Amino acid sequence: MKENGNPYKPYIATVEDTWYETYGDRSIKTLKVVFDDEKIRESWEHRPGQCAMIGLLGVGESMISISCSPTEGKFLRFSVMRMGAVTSALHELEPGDKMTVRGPYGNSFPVDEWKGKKIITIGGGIGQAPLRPIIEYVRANADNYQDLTVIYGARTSGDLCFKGEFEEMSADKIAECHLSVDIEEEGWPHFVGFVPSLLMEVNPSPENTIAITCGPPVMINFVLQNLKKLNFEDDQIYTTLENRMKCGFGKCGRCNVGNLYVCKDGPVFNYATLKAIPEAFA
Amino acid sequence: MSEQYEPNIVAFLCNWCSYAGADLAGTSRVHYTSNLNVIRVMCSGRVNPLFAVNALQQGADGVLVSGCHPGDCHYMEGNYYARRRFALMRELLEFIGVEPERFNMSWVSASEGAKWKDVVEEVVEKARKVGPFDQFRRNKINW
Amino acid sequence: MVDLEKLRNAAKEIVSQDDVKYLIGWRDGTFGFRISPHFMESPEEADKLIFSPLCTNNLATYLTMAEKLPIPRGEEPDRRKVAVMVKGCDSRAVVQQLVEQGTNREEVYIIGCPCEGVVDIKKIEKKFPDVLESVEARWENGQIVLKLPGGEQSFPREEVLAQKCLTCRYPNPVLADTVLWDEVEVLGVEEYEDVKELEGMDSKERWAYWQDKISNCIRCYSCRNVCPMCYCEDCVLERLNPTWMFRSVNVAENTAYQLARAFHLAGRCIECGECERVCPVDIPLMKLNRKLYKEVQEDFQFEPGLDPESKPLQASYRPDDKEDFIL
Amino acid sequence: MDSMILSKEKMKDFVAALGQQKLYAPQKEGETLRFSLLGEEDVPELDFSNTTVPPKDVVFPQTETLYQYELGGTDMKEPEGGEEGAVMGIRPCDARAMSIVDSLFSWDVDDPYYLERRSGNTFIGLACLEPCVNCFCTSLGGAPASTEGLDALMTDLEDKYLVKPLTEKGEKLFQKAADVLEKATEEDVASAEKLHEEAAAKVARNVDTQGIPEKLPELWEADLWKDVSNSCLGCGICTYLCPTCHCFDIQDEVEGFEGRRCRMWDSCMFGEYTLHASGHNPRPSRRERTRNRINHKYSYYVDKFGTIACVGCGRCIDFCPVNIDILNILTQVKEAL
Repeated sequence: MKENGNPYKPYIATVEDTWYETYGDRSIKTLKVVFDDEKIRESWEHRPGQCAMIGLLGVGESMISISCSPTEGKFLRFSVMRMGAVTSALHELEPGDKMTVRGPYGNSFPVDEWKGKKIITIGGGIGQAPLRPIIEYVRANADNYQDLTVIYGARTSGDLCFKGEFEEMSADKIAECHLSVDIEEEGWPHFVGFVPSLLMEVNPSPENTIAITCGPPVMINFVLQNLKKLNFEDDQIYTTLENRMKCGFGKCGRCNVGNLYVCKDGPVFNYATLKAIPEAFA
Repeated sequence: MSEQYEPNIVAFLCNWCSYAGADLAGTSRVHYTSNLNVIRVMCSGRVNPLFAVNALQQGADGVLVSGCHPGDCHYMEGNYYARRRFALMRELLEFIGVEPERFNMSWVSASEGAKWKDVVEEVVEKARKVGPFDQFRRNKINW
Repeated sequence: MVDLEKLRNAAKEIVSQDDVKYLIGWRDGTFGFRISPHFMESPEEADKLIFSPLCTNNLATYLTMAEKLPIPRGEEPDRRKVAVMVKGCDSRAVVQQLVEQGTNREEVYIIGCPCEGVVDIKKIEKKFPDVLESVEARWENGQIVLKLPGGEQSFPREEVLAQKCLTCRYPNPVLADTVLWDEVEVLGVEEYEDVKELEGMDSKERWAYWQDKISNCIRCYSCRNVCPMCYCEDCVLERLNPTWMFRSVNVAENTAYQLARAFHLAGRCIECGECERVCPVDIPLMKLNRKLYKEVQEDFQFEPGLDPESKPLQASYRPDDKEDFIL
Repeated sequence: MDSMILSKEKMKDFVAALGQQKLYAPQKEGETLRFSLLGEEDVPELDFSNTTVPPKDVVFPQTETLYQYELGGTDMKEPEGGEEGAVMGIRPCDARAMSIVDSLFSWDVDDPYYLERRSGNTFIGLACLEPCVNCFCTSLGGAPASTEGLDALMTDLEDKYLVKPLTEKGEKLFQKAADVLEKATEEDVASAEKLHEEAAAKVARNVDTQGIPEKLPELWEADLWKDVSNSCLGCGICTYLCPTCHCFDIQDEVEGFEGRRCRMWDSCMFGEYTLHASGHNPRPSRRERTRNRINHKYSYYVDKFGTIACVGCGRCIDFCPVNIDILNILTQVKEAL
């Protein structure tokens, strides 16, 4: 029936590779996914910061950030934490299994506006997943941007995602990486404490800099406060939000923060916009 | 349709008595109908009466819950609780229009292989008499 | 006799106590025959309190519904009392909550309001559909007097009272810290006529009856939410993992929902009739509840919500419970 | 096409003359009045103040299959659509609600399921001559005989209906039944207009919405939200019975080896609606949920689509079990501004 295409109907994709980022009750698994239909593989375009609705027929769908930059190749990566029915089922997937993907949804980081600036990302836990594409993007277009700083923390060293990549980036002098764990542990060479404190420790200069943060709501709140202490202007700060979503394109109603739909007007928000909405930091 | 209607029975058997009883019937080579889909549970007290509702919804024509005789429960009192719950669920289902023949409970001990056969045949016969369950069966007509 | 002066004075005093958080009572609603729950934190608000034949809402619901928001680190939970006005049926809800430890006796102050029966709002609004101004009502000589725009009118109990009140055997609070006025006479007799009528049908007819009603259900869950006994933090209906019943709305799922709801109230329902009152599509939910009430009474000689020291029906047993249905 | 007369006696013939069309009309189901598909012997129930369930479920069914599939497969089969039908006896407020919700379902990405039903059906309104106690359509730019969102409007003239086609679609429908219709006289038209005016004057409740959309978010922390939500039960009556509420949930349902992905109404008054997987809930209590409901209708929707998402049908007031009265809330908002 639906002549103009049915936005609810997903594409079928095949899992090409999977690996665990972290282990435990709430383990995080990364899925590398390729669309079955070659036409879609070619025409699919996403920008850093966007999300996609991924799922399994018979189980359901979840909105997950795309954790790879388009500069990396014709595939998608999703880092999924095991939480509910859908994410648990996604964790069972092995290379060769089929899944559904629709999207990409939402706006993206305004990478063109940021040309010539220093980029600093501040992430916590699984919140690093939406930040990874921007790091990769800046890495791939290093000529257009100045320094890249990555601040990232998790509860323990075992809860840090993409660990190998930070070591590699530091070693190759691509980015300045600062890692932290919340609780003291043996053999941990880096910072111990919460991410907002690490931010103060790193003490970045706001000059010609863009700060992007994502993580648990509490962390975001304190990071924002600390960025203000470091004299960042509101419009230099970006964050990516996620709310419960069902459709992905502004119909189902539930993802709103104030008068904005996270799925359409977000997930990337400038702090200046968000500050006006009391609900944004609930 | 000359084929005879075969009812589909979902049976929840407690691990310690009824399942062992059914096992005994098997090892003793007792012949009885194969309409039963057995689900082994640790105790009849573990069977949430909503399981029965769910079974009926998903295609069962009858439900059987079977446990140890009163006083013999491996966990001392699980079957007493089950008895109360199912007494009420039975009344409720009957009241909403489910034939009482579809909803059965029995006590079968580990040594009652022969009784097990009788119970099964009675349950299947009763369900056969009232025909396929269609009251609140999930079906794709609504899809 | 209802004495509003006394009620308001008592409320003022209770709400002024240091160990009382707030008081839940009734006040006039925004139009016609409706009344609204009144949450009172200071004595000044006492003048709005009322008690009349229009006070149908069972306020015991709010005891278990208070949202438990996370307490900031270092702060103690507020364990002060909630004072609640209860009619006979409502007091039974409180008792049953106490039995199940859904409510803590130390955290509730029960203000008993012996009650001669409340009206069936649906019946009344059908009689007078266009009344906008707030209507006052009172009991007088066994009749219900309504102050309608055209003047006062009296109605006999049978004509306007809710069904649950006509068969009510507990019009006086069964448990209270203070009772505001004299106990009233017990007039109700429960014959379960409507339940028996359905029992007299055969399975097919009964299903036809219920199918017709239940297919209307829109699953707004108001019957669950309004019920003082439905206070699970994690309800089977919302569970997705495992999924007990689908969220799609059709006869099969609606029936499973109504069966689950009724079954979970077996031996717990105290017959306040709120579920049936709030149902926007007029499903006779109390028939299901009363059927089980009747069975519980007959089979187990048990009535819920009378004795705070009793054990919940489904969490107890007697070795000689009936088992005539067991093969 | 001019106005026409449909005699009440000929209602059955009229329904028959419409042919094989699907015809939805109010039907009594017990005490409850709601729109349903007319069976062969059924006659539309047109003597009512308003239906309990709004006709939104004709275009936006409470449960709707998006597509079906076989477990383990990758083929997704969408339900066949494209059937044409008509909806008869819609109150003007409910019709207006549909035209308000149209902008939501067609902004940015079209929702094919909704829009197909919207364009496939012809909507015949029934002017409201006896507004209910809690009607306040006139406060929101509506009227008891408003024609917005309708293809034709009927007015009850005691023993007959005056039928006025408003769009091409409406005209086409009535041409099919031309044999059962008579020409309307000028008197008929005049008396209908008079009834419309009288009805508008009978709308008893009202609110001045001036300034509310702009100022409402400023009252974010006001005490009024706690006051109005204290008694809220958190049920879905106000949203499910609201003709403009359009939020939905998407779920997969499996039966045997077949499954479907379907959508069903959801309500912002449920806690689960916004609950994150982590357990965090951005709207943790009924206070936030009530505030969001009112803000969504009276402010956010205005920001996005330029119109208040409320038509003043009064259902949420009529059916709220605890007398939460949106007019009362709005009055408090006005006072607090």
